[in-house]
Amino acid sequence: MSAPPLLSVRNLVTTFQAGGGAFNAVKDVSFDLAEGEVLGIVGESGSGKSVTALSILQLIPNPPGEVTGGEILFRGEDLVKASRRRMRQVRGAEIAMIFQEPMTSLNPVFSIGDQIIETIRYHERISRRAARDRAIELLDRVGIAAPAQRLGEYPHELSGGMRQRAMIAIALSCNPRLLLADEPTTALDVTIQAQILELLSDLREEFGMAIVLITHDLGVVAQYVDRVIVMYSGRVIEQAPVGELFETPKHPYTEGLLGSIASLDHDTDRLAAIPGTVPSPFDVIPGCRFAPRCGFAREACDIADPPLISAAPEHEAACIRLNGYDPIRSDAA
Amino acid sequence: AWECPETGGDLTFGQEAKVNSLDMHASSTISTRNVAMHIFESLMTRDETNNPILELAEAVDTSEDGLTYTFTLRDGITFHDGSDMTSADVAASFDRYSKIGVERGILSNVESWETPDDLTFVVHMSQAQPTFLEDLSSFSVPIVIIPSENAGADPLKLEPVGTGPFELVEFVADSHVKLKRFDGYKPNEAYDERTGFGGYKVACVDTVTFRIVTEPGSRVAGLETGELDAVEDVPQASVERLSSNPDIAMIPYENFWIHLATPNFEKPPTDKKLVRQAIAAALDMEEIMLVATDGAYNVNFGFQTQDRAVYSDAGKEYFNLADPEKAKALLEEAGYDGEELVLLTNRDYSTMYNAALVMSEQLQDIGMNVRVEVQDWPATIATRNKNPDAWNYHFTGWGTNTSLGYLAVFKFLAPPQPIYAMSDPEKNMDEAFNTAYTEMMNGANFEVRKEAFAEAQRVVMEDGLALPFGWLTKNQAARSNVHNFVPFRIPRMYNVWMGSTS
Amino acid sequence: MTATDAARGAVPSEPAAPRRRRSGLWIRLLSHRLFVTGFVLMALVTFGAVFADVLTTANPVKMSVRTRFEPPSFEYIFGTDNFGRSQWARVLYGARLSLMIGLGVVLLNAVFGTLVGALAGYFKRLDNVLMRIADAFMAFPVILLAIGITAALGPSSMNAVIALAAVYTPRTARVVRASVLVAREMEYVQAARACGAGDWRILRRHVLPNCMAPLIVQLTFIFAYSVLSEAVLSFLGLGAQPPVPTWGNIIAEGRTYIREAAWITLIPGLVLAATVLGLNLLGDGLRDVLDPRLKVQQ
Amino acid sequence: MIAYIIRRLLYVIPVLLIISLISFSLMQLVPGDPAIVVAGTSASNEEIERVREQLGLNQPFHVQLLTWYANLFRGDLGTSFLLGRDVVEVTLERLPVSLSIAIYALVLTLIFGIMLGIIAALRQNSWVDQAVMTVALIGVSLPNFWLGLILIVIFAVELGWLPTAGYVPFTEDIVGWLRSTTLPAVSLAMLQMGLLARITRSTMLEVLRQDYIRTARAKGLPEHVVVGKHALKNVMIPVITVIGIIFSVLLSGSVVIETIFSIPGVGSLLGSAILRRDYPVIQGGLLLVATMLLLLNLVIDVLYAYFDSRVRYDRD
Amino acid sequence: MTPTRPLVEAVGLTKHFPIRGGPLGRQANVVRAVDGVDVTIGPGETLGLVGESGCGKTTTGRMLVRLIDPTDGRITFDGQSIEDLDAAAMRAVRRDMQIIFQDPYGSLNPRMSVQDIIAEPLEILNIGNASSRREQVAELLRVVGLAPYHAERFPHEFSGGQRQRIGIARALAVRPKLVVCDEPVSALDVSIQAQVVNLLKDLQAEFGLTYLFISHDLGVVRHISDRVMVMYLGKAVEVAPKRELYANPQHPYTQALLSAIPIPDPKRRTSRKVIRGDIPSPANPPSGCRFHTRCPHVMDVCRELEPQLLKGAPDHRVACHLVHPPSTARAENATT
Ligand SMILES: Nc1ncnc2c1ncn2[C@@H]1O[C@H](COP(=O)(O)OP(=O)(O)OP(=O)(O)O)[C@@H](O)[C@H]1O
Ligand SMILES: Nc1ncnc2c1ncn2[C@@H]1O[C@H](COP(=O)(O)OP(=O)(O)OP(=O)(O)O)[C@@H](O)[C@H]1O
Ligand SMILES: [Mg+2]
Ligand SMILES: [Mg+2]
Repeated sequence: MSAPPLLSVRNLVTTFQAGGGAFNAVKDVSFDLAEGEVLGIVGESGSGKSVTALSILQLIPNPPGEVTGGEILFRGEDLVKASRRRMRQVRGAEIAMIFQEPMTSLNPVFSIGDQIIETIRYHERISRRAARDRAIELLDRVGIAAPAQRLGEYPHELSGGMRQRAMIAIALSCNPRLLLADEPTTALDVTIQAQILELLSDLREEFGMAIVLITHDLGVVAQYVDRVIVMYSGRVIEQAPVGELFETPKHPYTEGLLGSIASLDHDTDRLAAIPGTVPSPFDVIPGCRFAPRCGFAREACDIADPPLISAAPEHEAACIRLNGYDPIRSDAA
Repeated sequence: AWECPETGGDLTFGQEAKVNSLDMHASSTISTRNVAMHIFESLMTRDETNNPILELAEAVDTSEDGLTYTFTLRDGITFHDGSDMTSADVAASFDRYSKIGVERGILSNVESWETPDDLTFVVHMSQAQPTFLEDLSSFSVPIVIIPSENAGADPLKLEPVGTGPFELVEFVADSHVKLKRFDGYKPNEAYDERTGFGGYKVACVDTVTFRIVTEPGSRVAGLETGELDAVEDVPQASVERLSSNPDIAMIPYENFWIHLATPNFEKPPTDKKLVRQAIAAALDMEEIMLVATDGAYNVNFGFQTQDRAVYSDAGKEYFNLADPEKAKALLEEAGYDGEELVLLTNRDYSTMYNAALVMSEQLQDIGMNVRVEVQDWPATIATRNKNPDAWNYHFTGWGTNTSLGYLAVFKFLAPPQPIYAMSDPEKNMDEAFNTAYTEMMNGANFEVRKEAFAEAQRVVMEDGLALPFGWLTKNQAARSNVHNFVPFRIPRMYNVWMGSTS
Repeated sequence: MTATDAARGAVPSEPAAPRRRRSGLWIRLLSHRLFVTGFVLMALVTFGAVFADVLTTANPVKMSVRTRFEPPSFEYIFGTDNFGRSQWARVLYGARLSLMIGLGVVLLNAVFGTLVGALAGYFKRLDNVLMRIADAFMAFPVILLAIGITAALGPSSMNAVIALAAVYTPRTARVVRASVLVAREMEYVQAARACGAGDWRILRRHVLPNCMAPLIVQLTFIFAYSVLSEAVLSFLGLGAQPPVPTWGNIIAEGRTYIREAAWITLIPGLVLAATVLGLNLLGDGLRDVLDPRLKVQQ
Repeated sequence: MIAYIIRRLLYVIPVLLIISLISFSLMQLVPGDPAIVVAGTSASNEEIERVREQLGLNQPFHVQLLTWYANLFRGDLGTSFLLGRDVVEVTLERLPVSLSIAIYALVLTLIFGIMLGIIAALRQNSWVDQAVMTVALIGVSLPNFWLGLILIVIFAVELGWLPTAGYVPFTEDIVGWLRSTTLPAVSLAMLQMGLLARITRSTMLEVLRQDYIRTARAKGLPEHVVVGKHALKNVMIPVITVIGIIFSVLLSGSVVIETIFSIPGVGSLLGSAILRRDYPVIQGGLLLVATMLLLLNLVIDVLYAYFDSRVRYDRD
Repeated sequence: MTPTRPLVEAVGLTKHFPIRGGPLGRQANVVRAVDGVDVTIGPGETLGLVGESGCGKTTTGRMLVRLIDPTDGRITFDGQSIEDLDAAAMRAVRRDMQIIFQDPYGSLNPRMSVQDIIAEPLEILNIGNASSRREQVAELLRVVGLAPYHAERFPHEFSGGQRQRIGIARALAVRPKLVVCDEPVSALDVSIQAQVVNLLKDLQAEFGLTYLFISHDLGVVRHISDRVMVMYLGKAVEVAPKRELYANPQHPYTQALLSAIPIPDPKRRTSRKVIRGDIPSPANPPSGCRFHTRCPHVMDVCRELEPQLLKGAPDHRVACHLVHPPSTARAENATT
C-alpha cells in the first residue's frame, strides 16, 4: 500500500494485574489499517479482541490493566504517548467506538438525545439547537423513525436494534475517521443484525471511515470485511485479505474455525471441531499456545512460540508449518 | 417588708425530672410541685420549719367541738387572669379536689362547705379530725385555689391559672416550663419575709425557666458553663469539683429523705420475722449509703431527724449492726433454706438502685440467695402492689412526710396501704404496731402521740417492718450570682434575686 | 474407545490434583486483610468471653467499698467502678453476655429469617402476606420496636434476644427472599424440576444452599447490630439485669462518673466499638469473598 | 406512573393495619398498670380501681381494641394518661423537634457520606481511600449513646463550645437551634454516615465498571463529566432508596440521644411513655412514627421511580 | 414421514403469561408467548425450532416436557396424554423426557459436585442405589467425553463447553426418549459449539434419542435436524424437512431469516434483502398475519385474516396467504 496507513498498531502489549499475578491479555499485536478499510478481528472469547480495541482508545481500565508496550500510530501520532487531553479529543471525534451490549452501553438515566448532543457539544463548539438538529439528522440517518420524538426517550424505551442504532448515531456524531465496532450485533437477532450490518456498510461508504469490526461470526467476516485478523489467546495468529483467508487458511486454528461452521446450504455429517478449550491466560504454555489443541503439533511447537511468517503477500500466519517444517495439510491427515 | 435588692434577670433552673402536668390537684410528682408551687397557692401552707401557716386565708377559726372551721380570705387577691379570688373560687377548688384530688382522703371527714360571703369559707366536719389543719396545709398535693371557671377540668388538664407570684408563659413538656413575674401579685403583708411556701413572697427575677435536664452530667456541665443558673440533684461525685469553683455555690439539703426498703410479709423468706431480723442484723448501712449516694448521706437513726420534736431513738439497737455472725445465727434459727430473696429496685433513682446492689452483696455474704430485680419506678410500684410473689424488699424513699405531718411517716406501713392488702389484708397485721399507730393518730395530746410514735418506731425496727438505711442529702447548687436560693423541700424562686456581679 | 470418542475430545489427559472447595475459600478469606483484622478482633473478644474465668480471678459482681474508683493500673487493669468492682472482670463477663445475646439473635434470625424468606420467595401465594407483615415490622424504627417489645415482655437478656430477633428477622427474611427469588429462576432448578423434583427437595438442595452466602453475610452484620442494639437496651435498663454486667449497663452505670472516673464509661465503649468493628470487618470480608455482588446492607 | 403510585398506596393499607395491630397488642403484654401511675404512688387500691375504670382499662382486650380502632378512624388516638393531653397533639408537637434533628443528621449523613464515598471510590486503593474507609468503618462501629456522652464531655463540658443539653426551636433562633442540635445530630449521624460512605463507594465503583461509563469515556468526555454527570446520577438513584432506611434509623436513635441530650422530641416522649406505661402515647406514637416512615418510603419509592427510568412500574 | 406413531404430539399448544397492571395489580393483559402451535416429533427424529428472540421457542420446549403448564392444547407423549397428569403420575413420564439448557453457567448448581448433579435425576426417580449411581455417573461422563475423576469436581472448575457436557450427561442419566435442547450451543464459542453439536449427534445415534432442537442459528439447526419449524411471535409459520425448507423457503419470514444470515463465504457476497422494522411485542401482536408489519409482500388480507398452517408440498406446511390464498385455503383445509 502506498498511502500511509490510518492506523498502525505495532507490537501492542496490554497487561492486566489479576488474581495476584500479571498476564498479557494482548501480546505483540501488530496490524495496519488503511483509510476506509474494514478490518475484521475474529477469535474466541477471551482471545483479546476487545482489549485490543480498548487499547487503541486508551480505555483499558487502569487498574488493573495497562498498555505496557508497543505503539499505536493513528495518522502517525502515537496514541500510547498522547496526553489525556489529546486522547479526549481523539475519542469520539476521530475514533469512535460501539459496543456489544446496546442495553448497558447507553446510560439508562439520560435520554438518547442528551447522550448524542453532549458528544457533539463537547467536541464542537456549537449551540444546543444546532447540536439538537444534528442529533435528529443522525437518528434519521441511522434509520430511526420519528427522530425528533425519539430524542427524548430513554434507552429502556427502545428495542435492542434501536439502541444499537442510537449508539451508532453517537459514534457518527463527529464524523470519525475510524470506527471501532466491538461485536456490535452479537446481542441482536439475525434479522436485526442484518439491518445493523447493512447500515454500517452503507455508512462506511457514505462517510468513508475505516472500521474495525470485531466478531466471532465468520459469516459476518466473510460478508462485510476487507481484511481479517485471527486472534488466539492474546496473539494474532493469522492475518490475510478476507478471500484468501477463507480460501487458503494457513494456521490450523483458522482451519479449525472454518471447519466448525455448520453450513446453511449443504449437509455435513460431522463438523470439524477443534478439540479442547481455549487456555486460560494464566496457563503457562511454553511454545505455541495452540499446540495443545492442534492436530499437527510437533515437538518443535512446544519449544518456542512461532512468530508471524509471511505466507503470501499480505498474508501471514504464526505457524511453524509455514517454515516448511512439516508441510502437512489438513486434507492429508 | 422585704424588698428585692435587685430586680430583673432570667433565671434558668436545671431540673432532674420531667414535668408531665401542672395540675397541682391531680399530680403527685415532685417535678410538678417544683413548678406548680410558684403558680398556685392554697388557704394554708407550711413555713420554713414546716409548721402550718396561713396563706390565702387571713384567719381561721376552729369551733370548740372541732367540727367547724371558718376561714377568712385575704382581700384583693387576683388570679393571673385578672379576676378576683372569692370564696366561690375556694369552694369550687375544694369541689374539684374532693373529686379528683390525689390526697382527697384528707377530706373524708368533711361533711360540707359553704360560702356565707365573698371572703368567708366554712368547712363542716362530720367527725372531728385533730390533724385537719395540718393536713390542709400539706404541700404534698395541696388544695390549691383555682378560678371557679376552671374547676370542671378533667384530671391533669387544669389550666395553670393561680394566685402565685409567677404566672405561666410556656410549658413544653419534657423540655421546659417558663414562668414570669405576675405583676398583679399581692404579697402576704402578715409577714416580713418569705417562709416555707408562704410568707412575704416577691418575684425579683423577670422570668424563671425550669429546664428539664435528666442527665446528671449535663446538669452539672450546664451549671459550670453558665447555661444553667441553678440545678438540683448534683451527683456527689461532682460535688468536690464544683465546690472548688468560685462561680458556683453548693447548697446541700440534708436529710432530704430517708432511704429504705420495705419487706413483703407474704413471700418467703421475708414472711418470717427472724429472717427480717437476720437481714437487719447483717447490713452495714455506712457501706450501703456510701455506695448508694457517693457520700451524700447521714447514717442517723430514726424515722425523724433529731431537730424535730417527735424524734426518738427507740429501736436503735436493731439498726446498722453489720454483724454477719448474728445474722447467720438468726437465719439458722429461722430455718432459712436458700429461698430466693428478691430485691425490687429501679434505675430512675440511682441511689435506690445502688443500695439494692450493695445490700444484695452483703446478704450474699451471709449465705442468702439474692436476686436484684430492676424495673422502672412505676413498674416497681405496680409489682409491689399487685404481685406479692415477685419481690421481698421494695426500695423506696420516704420524705418522712413533713408535708403530711411528722407522725404520718408510718402511714406507709399502716392499713390500707397496699402492702397489707395483697392477699389477705388482715393476715400480716402486726398487732403491736397497729396499737401504737392507732394511739399515735388519735392520742389526746402531743406527748401521748409522741410516746406512741416512739413505740411504733421500736416495733418497726424490732419486727423488721421496714429497713431504713440512712438519710439522703440532696445537693443543689447555684451560680454565685444567684442570691437567697435557700434549699427547701423544693426549690423556691420567689425572693431569689440575681446579682449583676457575683 | 471408538473413533468417535476421540472426536468427542476435550478429555484432559491427566487428572489434576483434586482441589478442595473449602480450603480455597479459607485461603481467599485469610488473604483478605480486613477479614483477618476482623477475625483477630473477634478472636480476642471471643477469647476474653470464653476464658473470662481464667483471665481474671475477680468476681465481676463482687463489691468492695475500699476499692471504689481505682483508676486503671497494674492491679486493676481497667480500673474499678463506683461499687469497687473490677472493670476488667466486668468487661470480660460483659463480653460473654453480649456475644451470647448476639449469637442468640443470629440463631433465631437464621432459623426464622430463612424460613419466612424461603416461604415468601418460593411460594408466591405466601409472598404477599408474609412480606406485608415484614413491611409492617420494618416500618418501626429498630430501637423503638425493640424497646417496645422488651418493655412489654419485661427486661431481661432473654427478652432482649427475643425483641432483637423480632426486629431483625424480617430484614433477614427479605435478604433470603431476594436470593430465593433469584435462585428459584435458575436453570438448574428447572433441570431438577424436569426430573420431577418436589418443592421441598428443590428448596433444600438447590435454592437454600445458594442463598447461604448473602445469608451468612447478613447474619454477620445482624450480629454486629444486635450487639450494638443490646447495648442500647441495656443502657436504657431494658437488657440483662444487674448486677450481671453487660457493656450497655456498665456504660449506663458509669456515665454519672464520666468526668471523675472516665474509664468506667470509656473502656467498655471502646471494647464494644472494637467488637462491632470486628464483626463489620468479618461481614465485609465474607461479602467480598462469598458474594462480591452484595451491597452494604442495613 | 399514576397507576404505580395508586398501587403503592394500596399496598400501604394492609401494612398500616398490621402496624396498628402490632402497636396496639404489644402494649397489652406489658406488666405494670398505668392506673397506678395516674393515681399516684400513695393512692389506695380503691382509688386505683376508680382510675382504671375511668381509663377503660378494665374492659376485655377485644373491646379495648375495637374502641381503639373506632377512635383511630376518627383521628383520635386517645389521651395520654400522664400528660392528660391528646396523643396526636403531643406527638405532633414533638415531631418537629425530632424531625428537625433527624433532618439535620440526614443532611450531615448525605453530605459527608456521599462525599466521602465518592472520594474514596475515585481514589480506590490509595491511602485516601483507606483513610476514608477506616473512618467510615469506625463510624459504623461506634455506639451512638456512648458517642453522645463522649461528645458532651469534649465539646460541651471541656471546650464549652456547644450547650450540653436542651433544645431551641429553629423557628425561634436558628443559631441557637444549630448549637443545640449539632452534637445530637452528629452522634446520630456518625453511624449512618459511615454506612452511606460505604454504600456510595461500592455503588460508585460498581457504576464506574458499567459499560455506559466506558461509552462516555469513548465519546471523549472529560473525566469530571464522566464522573460528575454520568456516574453520579446513577449512583444517586440507589442512594435515594436508602434515605428512607437511614431516616428511620436516625429517628430510632433519637430515643437514646434525646434522653442523653434532654431534647423534647418524639424519641424521648416514647421512651418515657414506655417506662411509664403510658399506653395511648406508646400506641399512638409508635403508630404515627411508623406510618410517617411508611409514607416517607412511599414518597421515596415514587421519587425513585420518577428518577430512575429503568424501574418497571408493572412489577412489585 | 414414516407412518409410525409420533413420540410426542402436541396440538394447539398455547401459553399466555399474565401481565399484571393497574392499581389493583389485576391481570391487565397477557403475553401471547405461544399461541396455538402444533408440534409432532417422530421417534429418533430431530425437530429444529428456529425463530427470533422472544418468539416462544423456549416456552414451547418447556411445555412439551411440562415444565410449564400450557394454557391450552393437548400433549400426547408416547401414546399417553400428559397435559392433565398430576405431579405423581408425571414423575413416571419424566424418565422419558429431559431438557438441556442454554446457559452453561446457570444450569448447573454451583454448590453441587458433578457427581451429585448427574446423579440427581436418578436419585429423584429412585433409580439404583448409591454405588450403582456412582458407576452410572462415571459411565455417563465417559459418554459425554469427560473423565470419571471429574465427578468430584464442582461446576466452576469447568469451561463452558465442559459444563454443557455435564448438562447433557445429566439429561441422559435417566435414559430419556425425548430431549429438548434449548439453545444448547448458543453460549459457546464456535469451535466448542462444533464439539457439542457433534456430541449430540453421536449420542442420538448411540441411544436412539429424539430431539427438539431449539436454536436461532439456522446453520446449526440445518446440521442437526431432520425437520425444521420456524416460529414467529408465538406462531409456527413454516414446517418442513430441512432440505426442503432451506432450498425452498415459502414463508416470507423464513426467506428473510435465511437471507439475513451472513454466509461464511466471501465469494458469495450478496446484497441481501433486509426486512425492515422491529419484532412487535407478543403482548400486542399485530392483527391478521403477525408478520404483516414487516412483510415485503404484505396484502390487505394479511392485516385482517390470520393465515392457517397448511400443507403445500408433502410435509411442507406454511402459514401464508401468498402461498395459500384465503379463498382456496378453506377448500384445501377441508381436504387435509
Ligand atoms: N478489566 C479486566 N481485568 C482483568 N482481565 C481482563 C479485563 N478485561 C479483559 N481481561 C482479560 O483479557 C483477556 C482478553 O479479553 P477480551 O475482552 O479482549 O476478550 P474478547 O476477545 O473480547 O472476548 P469476547 O469475545 O468474550 O468479548 C481475557 O482473558 C480477559 O479475561
Ligand atoms: N415467565 C414468564 N412471564 C411472562 N412472560 C414470559 C415468561 N416467560 C417468557 N415470557 C415471554 O414470552 C415470550 C416468549 O418467550 P420465550 O422465552 O419462549 O422466547 P424464546 O423464543 O425462547 O426467546 P429467546 O430466543 O430469547 O430465548 C417472550 O416475550 C417472553 O418475554
Ligand atoms: Mg469482547
Ligand atoms: Mg429461549
